[in-house]
This record gives sequence, C-alpha cells and structure tokens, in this order.
Amino acid sequence: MTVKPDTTTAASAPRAADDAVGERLSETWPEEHGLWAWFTTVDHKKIGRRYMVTAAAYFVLAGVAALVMRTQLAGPNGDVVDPELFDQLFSLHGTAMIFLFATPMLFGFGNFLVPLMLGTRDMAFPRLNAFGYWVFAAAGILMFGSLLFEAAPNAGWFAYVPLSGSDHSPGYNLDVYTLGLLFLGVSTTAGAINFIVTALKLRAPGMSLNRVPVFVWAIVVTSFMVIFALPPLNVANAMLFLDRRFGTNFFDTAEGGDAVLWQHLFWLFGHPDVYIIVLPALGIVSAIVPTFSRRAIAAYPLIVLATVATGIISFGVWVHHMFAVGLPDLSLTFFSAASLIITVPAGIQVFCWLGTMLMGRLVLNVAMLWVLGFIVLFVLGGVTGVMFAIVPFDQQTTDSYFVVAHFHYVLFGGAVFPIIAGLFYWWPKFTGRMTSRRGGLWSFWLTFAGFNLAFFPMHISGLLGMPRRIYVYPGDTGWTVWNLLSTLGAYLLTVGLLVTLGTLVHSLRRGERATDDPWGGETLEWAATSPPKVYNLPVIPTAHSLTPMWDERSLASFTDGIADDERVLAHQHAVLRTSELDGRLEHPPLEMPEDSPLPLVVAASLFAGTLALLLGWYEGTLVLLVAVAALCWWLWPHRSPIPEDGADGGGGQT
Amino acid sequence: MNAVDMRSVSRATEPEALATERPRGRTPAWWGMVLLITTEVVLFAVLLASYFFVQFTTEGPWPPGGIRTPELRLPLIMTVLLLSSSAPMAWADRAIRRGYQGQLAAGLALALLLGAAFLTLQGIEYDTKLAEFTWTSYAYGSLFYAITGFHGFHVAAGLFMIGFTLVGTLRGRYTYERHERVRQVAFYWHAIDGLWILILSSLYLSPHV
Amino acid sequence: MHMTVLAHATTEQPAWWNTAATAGGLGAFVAAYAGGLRVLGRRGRSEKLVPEHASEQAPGQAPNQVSDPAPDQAAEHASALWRGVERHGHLRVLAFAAALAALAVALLSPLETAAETYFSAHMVQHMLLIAVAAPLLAVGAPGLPLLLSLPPRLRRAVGGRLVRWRRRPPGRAFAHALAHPVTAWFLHIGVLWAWHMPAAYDATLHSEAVHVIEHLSFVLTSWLLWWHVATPGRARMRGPVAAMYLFTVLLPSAALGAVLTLAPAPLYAEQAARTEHAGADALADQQLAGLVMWVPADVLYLLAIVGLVFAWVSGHRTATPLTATPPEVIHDASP
Amino acid sequence: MAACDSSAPSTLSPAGPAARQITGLWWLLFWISAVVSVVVFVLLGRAVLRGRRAGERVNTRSGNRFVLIMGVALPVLVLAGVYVVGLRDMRALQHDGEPAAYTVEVVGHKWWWEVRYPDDGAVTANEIHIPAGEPVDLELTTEDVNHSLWVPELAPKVDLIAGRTNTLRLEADEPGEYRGQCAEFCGLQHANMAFIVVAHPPEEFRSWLANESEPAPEPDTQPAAEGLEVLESSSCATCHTVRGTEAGGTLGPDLTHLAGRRYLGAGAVPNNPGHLAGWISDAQSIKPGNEMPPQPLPSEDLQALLAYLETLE
Repeated sequence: MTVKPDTTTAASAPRAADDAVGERLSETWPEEHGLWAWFTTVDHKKIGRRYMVTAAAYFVLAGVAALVMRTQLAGPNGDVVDPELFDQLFSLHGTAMIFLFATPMLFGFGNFLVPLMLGTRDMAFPRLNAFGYWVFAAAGILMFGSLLFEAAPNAGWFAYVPLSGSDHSPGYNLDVYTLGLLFLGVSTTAGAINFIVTALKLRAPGMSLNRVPVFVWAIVVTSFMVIFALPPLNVANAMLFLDRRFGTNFFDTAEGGDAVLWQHLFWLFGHPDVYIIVLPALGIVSAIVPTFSRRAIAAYPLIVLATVATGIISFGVWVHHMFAVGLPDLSLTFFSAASLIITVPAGIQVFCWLGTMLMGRLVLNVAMLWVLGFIVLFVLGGVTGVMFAIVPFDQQTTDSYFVVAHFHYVLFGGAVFPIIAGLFYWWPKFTGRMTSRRGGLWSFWLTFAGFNLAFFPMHISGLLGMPRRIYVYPGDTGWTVWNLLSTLGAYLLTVGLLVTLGTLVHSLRRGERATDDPWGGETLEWAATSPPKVYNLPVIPTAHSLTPMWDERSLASFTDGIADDERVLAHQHAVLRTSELDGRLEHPPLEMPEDSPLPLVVAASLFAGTLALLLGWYEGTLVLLVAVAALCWWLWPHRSPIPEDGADGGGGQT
Repeated sequence: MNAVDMRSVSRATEPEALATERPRGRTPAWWGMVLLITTEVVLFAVLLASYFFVQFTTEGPWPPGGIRTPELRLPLIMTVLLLSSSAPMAWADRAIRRGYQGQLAAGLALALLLGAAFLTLQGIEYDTKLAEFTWTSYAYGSLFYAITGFHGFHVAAGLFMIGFTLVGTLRGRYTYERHERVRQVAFYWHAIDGLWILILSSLYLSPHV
Repeated sequence: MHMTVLAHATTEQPAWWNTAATAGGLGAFVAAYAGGLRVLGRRGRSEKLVPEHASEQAPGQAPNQVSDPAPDQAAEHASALWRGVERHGHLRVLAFAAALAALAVALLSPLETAAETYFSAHMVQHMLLIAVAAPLLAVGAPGLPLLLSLPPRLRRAVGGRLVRWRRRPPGRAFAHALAHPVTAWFLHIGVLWAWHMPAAYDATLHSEAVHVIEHLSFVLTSWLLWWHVATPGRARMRGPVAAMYLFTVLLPSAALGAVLTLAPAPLYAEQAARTEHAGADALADQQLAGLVMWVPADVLYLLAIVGLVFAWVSGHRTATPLTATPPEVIHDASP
Repeated sequence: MAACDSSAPSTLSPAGPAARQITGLWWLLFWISAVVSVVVFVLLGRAVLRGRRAGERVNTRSGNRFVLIMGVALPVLVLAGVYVVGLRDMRALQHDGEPAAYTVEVVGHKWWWEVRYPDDGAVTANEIHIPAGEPVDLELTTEDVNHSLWVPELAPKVDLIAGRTNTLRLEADEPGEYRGQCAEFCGLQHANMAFIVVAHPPEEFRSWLANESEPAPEPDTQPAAEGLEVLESSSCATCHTVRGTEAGGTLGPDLTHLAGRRYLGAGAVPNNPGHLAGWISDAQSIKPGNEMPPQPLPSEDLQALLAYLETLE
C-alpha cells in the first residue's frame, strides 16, 4: 500500500512560491529544446544526467570486459581469449571502471545535486562544466575505441615501468593510456574547481559552512583531493609519454632514471584517487541515512571532520601499495601506521550512520536497502584493507587475488552500491518517476548475492597463492573451484545489474509520477519540482539549520521571499553570491552565461590535438590553436549591466 | 544597481582585513584562478620532487656524466627580468582599481616586454645548453628540460593572457568597476614568478651547494 | 638500531645545580610576564583599551543581508566563553611557561649535547622549537605583557619608540607586510628549507654562532606563523581558514622530512662523520631525523587542524531541534 | 629425494619460518576482522528491527559520545594493538645478523628465472634448489621489466625492480618441492613465469650443487654426438649456453643440466621427450609471445638433438 505524503508542511511553501514566480523566472531561465540546445547547453542538471548516463555506458563496457576475463578464468587452462587480449581487457577494465565510470558518475551526481542542495541556480562556471563533460565523453571514446585496433592499454591500470616503456611495450597501447588519462585529467580538474567555487561562493544565505549537507562536504573534500592528487598522475603520464616518444630518460634506469619513481608518482595519485571515488559515495550514504531514519545525521561535526581528515591522511599512505618494493623498514613502519590511522575516520562515519539509524526510526526503502548492503560490504572490504596495512601480511598477499577481493569490496561495495542507492533515492528527482519496489528488491538481492559469490572466493584463491593478472592457471593448484564460483557469481551479478537497469528504465515509461518530495527528505533539492525546473528553486531560501526542509523557518523563507526581488532574481540570469564561511549575502549577484557552443568546440579541438599526438602527427597538434581561439572568445569580457563580471573569469584555462 | 563602494573594497583587501578573514569578499573567479594556480604549483612541486628523487638515487656526481654544474649568470639575469615584471603587473592591477586605464595598459605592456625578454634569454640558454646535453642525456637532462620547458610554456601562456588583457584594455573593456580579470591575470603572473624562484633554487642553485 | 641512537643521546644526565639554575631563570621570566599580564588585564577592565563592538563585522564588509541572529548569538556565546578564560589568564601564563620550558629542554638540556653528535637529536631540538615552543609562544603572546613589566622610563624608551616607529610609514609598511599570513608562510618555509641545505647545515655544525642564528630564526618565523593561528584576540584566523593555512604549511615541512627519510645516503657529510664516529649508523640516524620531522609535524599539525575545524563547526548550532515531526516517508511505488 | 606435492601453493600451509609467522598474523587479523564485522552487523540488525516497530520514538540527541567511543576510542585501541603485533612480526622477519648458508642470485627475465650459484659456478633456470633447514639469501635483480618472486608456502614476496637489487631470505623446514610464481605483472606470459623451490636434505643438496657446477659431459653415443653438433651449429648456440661446449648464448636459459629439470618454459609444460620436442619445434604455440622463436629443424637433427639433450643430467 502506498502512503501518500503529507505535503502541507514539507513541500507546500516551495510549491506555492513556484506557482507565484515560476512564470517570471521561466522568461530568464527558459526551457530549451532542439539539437542546437542539446550540444550547447550549460545547465548543470542536464550535464549531470549526461555524466551519469555516459558513465553507466562505460560501466557496462568495462563490466563486459570483466565478464570475458572471468569466463577465461572459470577453469584452468582457459582458452577463451589470448594473452594479448586478456591483458588489454583487464587493463581497460580497471582503468575504465576507475577513471571513466566511478569518478564521473559521482561527479554527475554532484553536478545535478550540489547546486540544488546549496539552494543556488547553477554551478559557478557553467561553461566549464559543459566543457568537462565533453572532454570526459571524448576520453572514453578514445580509450574504448583503442580496443578496436588492439591498441588498448595492456600494462594494468597502474602501468608500471619499465614494462610500459617503449622498449617493452612498443605500439600505441600505452600512448592511449598516457594521453587518454592526461586528456581526462583536464575534465576532472575542471569539475573539481567548479565544485569548490560553487560550494564556497554560491550557497544560499544563512548556510554557513557548518550547515552544509554532508554530501556537499564530501564533494568539496573530494575536489580538493583532485586538485592535489591529479598533478602527480599528470606528471607521471607526461614523463612516460616523453620517454616513449621523445627519448627522455625519466624512468630509464640505465640512464640515471628510476623505475620506482613511477610507482611513487602513481600511488601518490592512486591512493587519494580511491578516496576520491569513495568519499562522494559515502556522502550519498550520509544524505540517504537521515531521510530514512527520520532524524538529522548524528554527530555532524565528527562526520565532517572524518571526511576532511580522510582527505588529508590519504596523502600520507601511498607507500602501502609498495611494501614489497624493498624500501627501508623504517619508512614502511611509518606508512603502516598512517594506513591504520586512516581507518579511524572511516570508523567514525560507519558509526555515525549506525548511530543515526539506532536513534532514529529506520524505514526500509529500496535505497536504504542498498545502503545497508553497502555498510556490510564496505566494512568487510575495509577490514581487509586494515590487514594490508600490516606490512608482513601485505608482503605475503600483495599482487594476489586477495588484493583484487579487497578493492572490489570497497570499490563495488563502497562505491557502486551507494551509486545505485543514490539512483533509487534521487530517481524521482532526476526523472519525475517512482521506481518499482518489487523490481528494486529483486535487483538488490540478486546483486548482493552475485557480488559476494563473485568476490568472496577471491580472498581464498589469493591466500592459496593465486597471483593477479594471470590469463591462465594450471589445474593442480587448488584454485579451480574458487575461480569457478567467482565466475558464476559474476554472471549472477550481471543478472542482478540487468534487473537493476531494467527497473530504473522501466519506471521511465510506466513508473508512477513522483511528487516534489516523495521521501520527505531534509535537504533543499526536495524543494524543487520533480524533475527540477531550469531555475531550480523559485526563491533562494535562507538556511536556518542543517536540515532546511524540516525547519519551519527555512520553509517560511520561501514564502517570505516571493516579494523580495533579491531572492527571486527574476529580472536577470544571475545567482546570489555569499561569503565563504558564514554564508552572508554579498553584492552584486553573479551573472550566469547563456548556452554556448564554445565548450564543445574547445573540447573537440583538444580531442583532435590528443589524437594527433597519439598518432605521432605532430603538425596536427596545431588544431589546438582552434582551442586557444575559442578560449579567447569564451573569456572575452562582454559588456554587462552588472558591474563585476567574475562569472567565468578564472575557469576554462586548464 | 548597487555599485560597490571603492573605499570599502580597498579596505577589505588591506593586510589587516586579510589577516583576520582573508577569503572574505573574493569573487568566484578569484577562487577559480587560485585553484588553477594550486594545481600548477602542485605540478611543479611534483616535478621538482622527482628531480630530487632522481638526484638522491643516483650514485656519483650530480649533474651526472660530466655535465657541468649550471652556470648562474644568465639564470640570474632572467630572474631579475621576471621578478621585475611583477612590479608593473602589480602597478597595473592597482591602477585599474582606481580607474586609470592608461596606467593599466602601460603596466601590462611593460610586463609583456619583460616576460618576453625572459623567454628570449631562456631560448638563448637552451641554445648553449643543448650543445652540451639534450633531453635524452640521462634523467638529469630529461628533468632539466621538462621543468624549465614546462615553466617556459607557462610564461608563454602568461604572456598570451597579458596580451589578451592588453587588447581588452585598449578596447576599453576594463574600468574601475570591472577589473576582475586583470586581477586574475596578475595573480597568475605572480605565481609564475614564484615558481621560477623554486626552479632557480632547485635546478640552478642547489647543485652548487 | 634506531633505539640505540636515542639511548646514546640521553645517557648523560645534567647536574642538579644546572637544572635548578635553569628553572630559576625561567621562573624569573614567567613572574615578569604574569605581572605584565595583570597590568594589561587591569587596564582592560578599568580604562577599556578596546571599546565594545556591536557586531563582529570588519570594516568595509558588505552589510549583512541575513536577518538571522542565531549565528551572531552563538559567536557571542563563544567569545564570552573565551573572555572568561582570558579573564584569569591561566591559559596564557601556562602557555608561556610551557613555551619557556620547551625552549629550555631544546637548548639547555642534554639534548643540546646529543644534538652535536646525532642528527635525530638535533631534529628533536628543531621540532621542539618549531612545533612546540612557537605555538605556545603564540598562545601566550608575551610581547605586550613583558613590555608592560618594565619600569616606566625603560618602557617608554623601548616601547614608546617602538610604537611610534610602528605608526610611521616605514614601520607601518613593515608591520603590514609582516602581519600578512603569506609573508609568514614564506618566511617559515624558506627558513626551514634554507637551514636544511647541506652547506647551511654544515655551517651550523662548524660555528656555534651560526647555530644560534639558526635556532633564533626557527623560533621567530614559526612564532610569526603560529601567531596567525593561535594568538589570543581578534587577529587570529577563523577556524577553516587556519586549518587550510596549516595544511599548506604541513606539506613542505613533511616533504622535507620525507626527503631525509627516503634519501638512500646521508646528505650531510659532516653530520654523518660525527654520528659514525660515535658508533651509530649515519643513515639510520638521518632516517630517524626525517621521521621526527615528518611524523610529529604531521601529527601536531593534523591535531591542530582537526581541533580548529571541530571547534569551528561545533561552535555554532549545527541543527536546530526539529520544530515539527518530519513528514511520513513514502515507500517505493508498487509495480 | 623425498618430493612433496609441488602443487597447491598456499599461504595457509606454511612450510618455512617466515611464512609461518605471517600465517599466525593472518589468523589474528582474521578473528579481529570477524569480531569487528559482527559488531557492525549486530548494530545494523538492531537498527533494522527497531525501525520495524512503528511506535519507536526518534531520539534527537547528537550522538557524539556514541561515535567517539565506538568510532574513535575502540578502533584506536584495536589498531594500536594490531600495529604493535605488525611491528613485532616485521622485526622477526628481518633476521639481522644471522648469516645465510648460501647466497643465490636470481635474475628475472621476461618470463623465466635465471638462477645462479656464484660461489660454485652453477647456473640453472626456473628451479631454486636449497638445503632444507638452512637459510638461503636470494639476491634479486631483473634483466628487463619488474617481476616479483613469491613462494607462498615459504616467504613473503619481494619485487625485482629494474636498476635495484633486493634480498629475500628463504628457508624451508622440510625437503620438498614448493611452487612459486611471478607476482608482479610483467607482460604477456606473466601467467607462465613459475618456478619451483626444491628443498633437499643438506648433503643431497651439496651433491646436487657439485653436479650442477660441472660442465656438460662428452656425449657417449652416436646420436648424442650428432645432437651436440646440431646444437653447436644451429641457432641454439646463439641464445643458449651449454658449459663444456661451444654454445655460449646468454639470451635464453643455461641448458647444461636441462634433463634434470621438472618443467620447461618456466612451468609451461613438464619436461619429457614429447614436450621437449614440441617446445623446440614451436615454443610459441606452448608459450605465446615468449622470446624463443620456432626452430623447425630437419627431423634427423631434431631426433639427434633430443638424444643429446636427454644426456644433460
């Protein structure tokens, strides 16, 4: 039986405001259609949805690669694919899942939700936002397209030198990897800058930093991590590309270079990167748990602190991926301790959720079910991570399937489960449709069962001495049964994901129409219509608490603001600007740019330039001049009635 | 419209106000540029860390393989040029806050000239150094040219931005109430200067220590 | 092996009279400081050096459009709490005393002797100066109280000239520049890295005078840095800003520690020779020194960051009590 | 020689002091993890059950204390304890000061292991022979890309990094054969870069080593003599060394005592006449991508070569 919500307290004020001023706002924030609009839109909601759909497509492709791998490994002496293809499959699988699926998917969530949660109308740099998406989409095409030419990356997702150098990996495979990631890095950096600036400057009045939703905190911390972590990867990739093509010797040990330098650089990025993936996912959980516990998140300062601390500490643990390299024991003990310390913030978050649920009244929705599954899997994966932090144990199990099990538990359980939970939770907001409960239950249990069947046996095969990244194994090693179980689990998992996908897509046509606030959520995105109008909120509210939708004063500000032109801003395509710490209103409002083809043009030029570099046709990189010209046009100071034109001033120059 | 009171803006950017709550009153564009600069600074920090990592793991003399220790005369001249280009840049920035477009143009042009002189000298330096060692000469050569070349690229980008801003100035796009972009460009330019100090200390001075 | 280094460093105990003399000297300073603090406090109450302000706003700030007193009220409560502590001054006196104690331990204890031989002991010295003494000095803020403890003529001679110079353009410009957090950052990091260059470091081993200058520059620059973060009063940074500021200080300090820890060979020839001569492994000693700089720097800074953020976030009301029961939640749609 | 089953490598069945230490560590970590997980699952279950009772009030306390105790204090205690245990085990694995009975140089090549006994002049491939009960130091270097040497039953793995030399101490309690494999991804045939550690009784080991140090004996039969000629005159000699003959190539494994090896191609196939013939004729089909090209010899030459290689004990 479906219980209709009591919308009188929760959604009536925003709805009334929308009825009052929505007409005027639609003039300055028009809903646009058509192919031209499709290519030139800078609306954060559309871009967010595109991120998610594109990332999901890349997930399917990478997932299919995983299934082929598992089929090959189902039994000993597998003959499904040859070693060259297997190497490309697992390398592309890992690279794509992490760079092309997990991070962009979460950035897609952020793109859609952050401005809504903050009570503003768009991201700080809308054109930069669009540019970031196009670059991401093109980078994925570049990397998956390489598989067609048997030139997909084939040295693993961390491409250790010297194997990835030109001596041992001639061909385009690793050039696709280095240039693809450099290209993709542009997109990620752009997105990160956008999130930080949006969260610092474009919040609703009254929303001081200690009233910002945990999800936004997570995205902001993640974005700062991107700013600090991505450069090591970019440097490493650039160095490797130069080594391969132009004869430099950064990593050539015969010429004074150092093979371990690559490992340091990669993991300086790589470890923060896994937290870049998981922190927004934990933010999603922190958004869902209070709603379905019917109370605000417990120990808010602690969970914010845990998020910040995780971000900082994650830069001090990178060597735990290199315990077998032969580094001095003294430094290993330090990194071992740091790896254990990073566990504490994770524990804080887990027990914050548990505390919230225990002190509240749990409502077991599909989204909440995925969250419960997440907690189970994340803790299981997390505790195996703690095991790795102990140096002798890591030295025994590194590069084994025990590691594969750990990171699939924390990546799939810790990232994909919250993503799916977020999809079920915000699906009404994304699409205006409600999902089927029965479909959701089937998809969850199939996925949960399939996942555990697929990945739990890997712990055992790892302990039984099975190294990772092997395309074949003999029959007398005792690994066969565990690998067969793993493969069966992968197929079951696929079925579960198919049901999940089916459930979500089915609701698009047949799903029940959603109200504005179907779950009675506590944050501001539920004040908007489902799906939101172009202008998001009719009135920019005043946030009086951490849970504005449950706060009568915040809700009243919608009604009060109808008559206040400074809160409606109907006469200009602009958003309110507030101070960084306290959320005090600053003048003047920030003017927002209109739709523009420039992001697409710049992205396409960059893509063309990358291709020219990849193929060694260096004159072709002159196409980047198109990007420069478009950037000049983009950044040209146009005349505007508003005095300060800081809208896109700093962005897009990446 | 609500025009911003100029006196209060300048007061809000005085050191005392900065000391209490520095980020207050900054525009989103300022933050965007700060973050962009941060990524660049981290990038150079990583490059320089790689330089020192390779140095420390190399047995024997540094620079290796008979490459001479970098001479300091030309780099110090370049340093003077680059650092002195910051002054006109700061002057231009302050000038436009008071609405003096002519001074803005003059300051930008001067910075452009000094920066171009820096790049020219760097090219001359490359001319002599490439005869001694290239980017394929040991990891040292690779790192030396990568770091200085990447910085030179940034200087060129900064020069382009200055030129771009200069064109905008000459077309009257910047006034006392509309000058945020000048501030961003100045900030970027100062950051490049600061990075050169790091590079100078690491690549040129530290082998002599 | 590393424990052996530390054992060597602390074998020799000071004579009791040296310790007592040191304690006496420190006591003298603390007594003077406490006296000045009382004067400052008395003046503050009776003549009100600082007039009461209506709000927290800095001059030139755009008017506050938010008609919500809650954050301001919370800030008033917090500052009233702080004034309560200030009133007694115990925290400041203790901080100043602890700072002097840290300086004494660093400079006058057997650590000083060990520092001549062991790099790691030397680094412990530096960390005590930079990460312990400096923050405590900043919290204690002894400048003004000590000045007020002087006799009137001397006070006028020193303080009067100082404040008059401070008012004039050169002094004001210098003070402004010095009061800028970025200046403090560059000074601190620059001094830290400069003194750890091989040539500079070996110079401190050769000449005691250079060594004193090194220590003095460490204390002064890190004091200036922590002044921005921890000084009692209005000149202090807000919690999140201070946290980010310390984070940017943390990175280069930790990087220096990482260099020392991960370097495959001893970097300072003279230091290595002394350590080897004393029977310890020079590389192990250096790695320990690097870790001393790396780990305490990280831990102390991280604790400070965590404390600053936590205090700031929880200082305000994070969530008002639910004025109404949240609406009943809808369940997922039926198929 | 008492040969144990060389299959089924497992960290859970340690056969050496180092691995035994770690297996103990694993079980400790396992039980701690189990307890932590159960605690979380119990709390989770309680929350779900509490949510089912519709009358339950929503508690509006901040929850700081609960989180500080459960999420900070307890984990810190547990982690501190675990850390100390880890340090203790690290220390135990360092074995400072105790000299090794032998030093063996292991050089990683792309997809096979070169094993040298420098003191005795013996060179073999893909088999590390050690005396049981005596510690042996392996000096690990690589000729090309990174590899990682891992014998799960005996010791934790150590990487072979380009440009660096690492040391691994290996000790087996009992005689037997222990399967090992390369653990760091090194290219196409990473999967077929296995090796076995053969632990002998000490006396037997010394006689094996003495035999292995000897050059190849002169062939005593006509077919074998012809085989030697084939070996020396064909391209084998440019890649392989057979001490005591003119064959002196260094690109492939030393074949001086080939007949004594259990496997060919780093564990790709067992060593018997059929596989040897197949390997020589077309190593690429057995181990695709490896550095040995197909050697299509005339059938008489192949037979003679096989006859000779069978004498290389």
